[in-house]
Amino acid sequence: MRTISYAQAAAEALQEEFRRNAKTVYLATDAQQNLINEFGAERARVTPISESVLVGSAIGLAGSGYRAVADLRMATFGFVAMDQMVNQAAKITYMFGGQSTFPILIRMTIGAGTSLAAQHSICPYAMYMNVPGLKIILPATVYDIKGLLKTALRDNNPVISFEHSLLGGLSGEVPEEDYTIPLGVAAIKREGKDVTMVALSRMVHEALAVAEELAKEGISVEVIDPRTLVPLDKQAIRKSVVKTGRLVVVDEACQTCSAAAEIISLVTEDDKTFNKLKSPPKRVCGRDTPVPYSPPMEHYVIPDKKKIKDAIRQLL
Amino acid sequence: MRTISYAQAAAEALQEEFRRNAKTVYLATDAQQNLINEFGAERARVTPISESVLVGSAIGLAGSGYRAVADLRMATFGFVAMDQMVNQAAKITYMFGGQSTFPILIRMTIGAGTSLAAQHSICPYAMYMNVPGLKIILPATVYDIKGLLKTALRDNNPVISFEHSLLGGLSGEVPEEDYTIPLGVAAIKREGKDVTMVALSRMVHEALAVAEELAKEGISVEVIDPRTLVPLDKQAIRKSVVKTGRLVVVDEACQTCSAAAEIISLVTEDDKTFNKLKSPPKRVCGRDTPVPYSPPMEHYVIPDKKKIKDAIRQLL
Amino acid sequence: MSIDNESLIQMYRTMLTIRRFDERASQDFKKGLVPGLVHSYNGQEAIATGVCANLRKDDRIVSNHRGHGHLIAKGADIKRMMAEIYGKKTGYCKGKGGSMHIADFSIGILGANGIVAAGLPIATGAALAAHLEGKGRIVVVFFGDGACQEGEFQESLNLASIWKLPLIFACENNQYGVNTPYTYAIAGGDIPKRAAAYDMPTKSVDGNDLFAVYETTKEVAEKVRTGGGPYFVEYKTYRWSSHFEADTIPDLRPKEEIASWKKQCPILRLQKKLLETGILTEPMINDIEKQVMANIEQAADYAAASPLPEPEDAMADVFSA
Amino acid sequence: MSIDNESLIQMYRTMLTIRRFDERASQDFKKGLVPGLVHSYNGQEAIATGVCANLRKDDRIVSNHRGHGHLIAKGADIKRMMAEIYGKKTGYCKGKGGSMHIADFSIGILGANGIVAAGLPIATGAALAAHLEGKGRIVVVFFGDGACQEGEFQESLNLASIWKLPLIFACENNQYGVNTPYTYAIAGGDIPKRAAAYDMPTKSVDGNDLFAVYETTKEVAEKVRTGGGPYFVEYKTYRWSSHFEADTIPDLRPKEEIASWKKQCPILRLQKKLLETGILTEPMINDIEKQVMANIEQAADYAAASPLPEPEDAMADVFSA
Ligand SMILES: Cc1ncc(C[n+]2csc(CCOP(=O)(O)OP(=O)(O)O)c2C)c(N)n1
Ligand SMILES: Cc1ncc(C[n+]2csc(CCOP(=O)(O)OP(=O)(O)O)c2C)c(N)n1
Ligand SMILES: [Mg+2]
Ligand SMILES: [Mg+2]
Repeated sequence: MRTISYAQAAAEALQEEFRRNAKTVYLATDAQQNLINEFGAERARVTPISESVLVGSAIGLAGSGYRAVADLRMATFGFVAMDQMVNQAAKITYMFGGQSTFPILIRMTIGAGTSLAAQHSICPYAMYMNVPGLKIILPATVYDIKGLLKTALRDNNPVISFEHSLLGGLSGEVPEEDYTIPLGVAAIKREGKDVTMVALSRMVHEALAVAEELAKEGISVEVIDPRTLVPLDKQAIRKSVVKTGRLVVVDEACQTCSAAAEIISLVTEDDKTFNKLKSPPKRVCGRDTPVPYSPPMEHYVIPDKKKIKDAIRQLL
Repeated sequence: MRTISYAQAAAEALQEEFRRNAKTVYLATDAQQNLINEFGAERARVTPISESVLVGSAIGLAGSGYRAVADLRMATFGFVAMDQMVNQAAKITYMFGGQSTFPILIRMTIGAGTSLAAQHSICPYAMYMNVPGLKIILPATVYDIKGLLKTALRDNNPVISFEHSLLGGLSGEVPEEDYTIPLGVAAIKREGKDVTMVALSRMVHEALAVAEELAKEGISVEVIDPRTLVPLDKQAIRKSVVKTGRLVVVDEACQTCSAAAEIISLVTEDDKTFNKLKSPPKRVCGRDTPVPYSPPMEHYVIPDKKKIKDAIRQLL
Repeated sequence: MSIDNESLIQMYRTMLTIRRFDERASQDFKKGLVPGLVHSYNGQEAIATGVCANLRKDDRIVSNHRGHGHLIAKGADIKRMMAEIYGKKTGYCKGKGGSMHIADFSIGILGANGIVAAGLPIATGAALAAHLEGKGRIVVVFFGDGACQEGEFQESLNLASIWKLPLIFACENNQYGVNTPYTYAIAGGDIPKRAAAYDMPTKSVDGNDLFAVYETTKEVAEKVRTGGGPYFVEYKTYRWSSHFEADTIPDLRPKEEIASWKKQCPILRLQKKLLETGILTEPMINDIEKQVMANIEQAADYAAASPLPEPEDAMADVFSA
Repeated sequence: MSIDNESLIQMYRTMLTIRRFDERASQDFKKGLVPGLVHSYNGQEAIATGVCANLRKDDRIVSNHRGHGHLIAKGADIKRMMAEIYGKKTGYCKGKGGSMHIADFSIGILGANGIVAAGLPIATGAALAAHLEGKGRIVVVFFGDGACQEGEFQESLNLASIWKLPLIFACENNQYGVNTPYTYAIAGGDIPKRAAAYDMPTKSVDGNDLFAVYETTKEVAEKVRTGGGPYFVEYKTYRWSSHFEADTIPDLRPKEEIASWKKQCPILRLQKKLLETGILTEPMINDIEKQVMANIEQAADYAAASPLPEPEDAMADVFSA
């Protein structure tokens, strides 16, 4: 095992997969120096600030036998390219009856927490989950980002990777050897028996910290990170809730129509799991406001340990 | 009372409000002949096929003391203007600290059912519900569309009206006199005691038909149409579920992260309502696929009476 | 004339096939045999035909909502096209796409598109692939005057230009987007001028003259194929039918204008030339007509006889394996 | 010279205020007093100043991410600006917007914008409002060379042009979008040519020469105000600082290039001219410097002394009443 950062793990995943497959192309508005150095400017391309043609080009490359990475940087910039993601990338395999594959990786950074205000802070994955045809990964750890990105880079479909801006510096271990992580397999990041806590992206770390603190009080929290939102590992979540009888979903995204709402629905609409519920499932989500600039307000709208703890206490 | 069509009711709402307020402007890619005739081509404007500047112009008009209607036609066309809706219209009131109001009505048609395939068939309201700052109306009847559009045209915020393409010809009654319908007030379209059925847009009519049929079998279904998704009348829904103990949500949109997921979460996370639940809440939603072209497949992915009935039977 | 007789006859046959195909699709739509919508290519046949006659099988095209002509000209199987339009399982997309989403990746048809201008970015990517491959392939993207109004138009022109991609922007200026004249919606009314502003060579030709279309495209395709970078060609034309074959949108274009353009029928113009030069004779024309009609008939029969998809087929193809 | 002395001195003062304001904001950012990001306008001061000097109070502007200069030149209160940048309750947006989202609707500042090119459509709508009102108002939208690469650029130019709206497209070509030179990203490298393709009159001037900026904009504003339709002006300039005041993105521009542009300092160039012509003297210059610094100091003190918002304030203003 080696200890590297989240950002480094992502870079390694790309490097390794670019080595494996010479027909892989990177498109971004800013130069990816490490890729340019190793693979040349033909394969690691700088585009104008034109996200729509950036994503569209990735689709055209993919439909022509290449594998393309479209790096949009912040998820808020993705909205200018939304048609290419929602009407094109997501639907093109289906509309054409599966004639061609479209291996595309779209990268976007998400999250609030550094006072960049509403137009540079968002966790929009639920919007994309409502669009069938897009796979979605949400890596929260160093190990996961490398493994999931590598899997995404071998998948034959459009995959969106939502990477939290605040995780870039996180450090963690990765194996020396090549590895991938299958999409659709949740990670039980901590076992527990009183409450199931499903946490997404950066919130996984908050959830683990809370679980640790509560353990001291004798409360045993199971922390599940779905890691990929499409496909979503319903079984793992339901199984845990069947065991604990209690569910809290922690998600930085705005609450309404969130991934958290989906997870609660998946749990409550399943007869077996529903019948095991000892208390109403809870969401600890971002508040339904645009993200404010000033730190006191910004912190207020994002879930934190205290809010998570309060929610768990309510359940017990 | 007069009997008119859904399309006519929408047209009347616009006409009446354009008469009330001379600073109201309509923007669309196709000519609105009735508005042009009465209010002139300066106020009822034809734009090029440029939806982004169409919506952006509505924002600029609104920030300059006008009230603007941006008619995007089909909701699938809205994705090319997504940034102007999600990063601009939704956030601009908040980001500027409430200095200015932005009275904008954005109209989009939704739904499948006429073999227009994936790029012309969608119910994307859940995506917009995940974006705080946008009010959302979803009129299902003639009375409602006129009253809700009139309210929207007096609201000082961006309001999106999602109008189902298949409802245009529906006929129904409207009062002779001026009326509006407040946003955030659900309509109990049929009272019942065994099951609460929350239905959205065109599904309200399917739900009512099913309720009628089941009544003959002695099953009493309460049908609730929230009518507006933001704000959403949680209280009315919870109250009904407290009464019936059972919930089915019927929504044509794709199931994952749908409005239906939100409604289920709102119900199950409320302690009082949760404790009254006699069976797991169910969703009857559009399947998680792009909308296929050929009728047998298209019908398969949209909820219909049979699927709704099956879901209700499962609960009892 | 640099075109050999056989090619000319072949192009005549293609144009006629396109015309008869869309006539049939429209009729069948009106009879209720075709669900959805049909956007007829009638009147624009010389463009698809003259352009695609200059393409290799492995060249790629990207089409739009008015795409039947492009697909036929690039060599698509009209049986599978008709079956798709009928919503049948044997169609190109197994009935999932319909008229606006036909594709045949095996012969370089990357698909029609229902979103105005959305094909331009995709074509730009396909052209990048062609550039990276370095096998002399080129890409053609077909789009209307209406598409020139969308932001993606400029983004694609700009990117293709800075990267010198082997891409022909084939603008079919049929003068209207639905009922809006391009003279209203395109500031200045000069579409090639826009391309020139993105540093791209341009041409503008009579899109109803097969010879002009063919010769111009030939010259352009050679330049693009040999590394000259992208090229923009405006093909001036007119659509004969209303926006689509349904009366939910009225046709507001002047009746006389429509009539005068019908006099510029690209097929009759070609026919006349070929008769004059003796390349075709009346009997040959009748033969071709019969063969084309027989093919269309066969395609429609195939479509009609084909099974509808099973409802559950809807669940397949959301993702590839 | 058609500008009266008082106006010139006022413009000098404005330019200096902009410079000192952004220097202070950058310093305070580095000290950790300012959260978020600061995009410095250093080096471009003549543009905002010379443009806005031609605007009426009720004219409107739309700004971008690099907006402090535009706002100051249009008359914004630097105390409330600084307070906003500090994230304080007394700021223009009550701390909700920060540096990239300052607005003052009472003096026609429709807001800065964090999304590249997104202000152009909004400005087009504001210009439509001005047109409908018919009170001779005009609108100016400020944007960079980078914004000319987005699709919304073309949509806005086209729409403003066909509707002949009273809108000045003020392109601050500082030659880079982050680290990408416009000569790479803009095919052909000629931005005004694009506007011309949208049938719009254009000018291109030295954006570091206050006189050129002022005189050109004066002429343009008069035409736009009197019904001449939109106008496109390219102001050529250079940004002195890196993209923003944080080292998460390295500055890859050639060091010599940066140095040579610093020699073109718009403030020193104006100062020299004003000294030569005797409009300003050394003592006057020192006085202005002192006054400006005192104002900046006051603004920073005001910001520092102001209360932070309450956490729950976050819940207000999602919707207007
Ligand atoms: C983004 C988007 N906006 C609007 C539409 C509706 N629409 C379909 S075709 C069309 C007109 C297109 O005109 P043009 O590009 O000139 O093609 P033509 O129909 O004339 O062949 C419009 C507005 C759409 N499909 N996509
Ligand atoms: C749609 C979008 N894409 C990317 C960004 C990130 N970004 C912010 S400023 C900028 C460069 C803009 O360049 P230019 O318009 O020339 O303005 P300058 O910074 O040079 O003043 C970029 C890429 C963004 N904010 N919005
Ligand atoms: Mg057209
Ligand atoms: Mg720049």
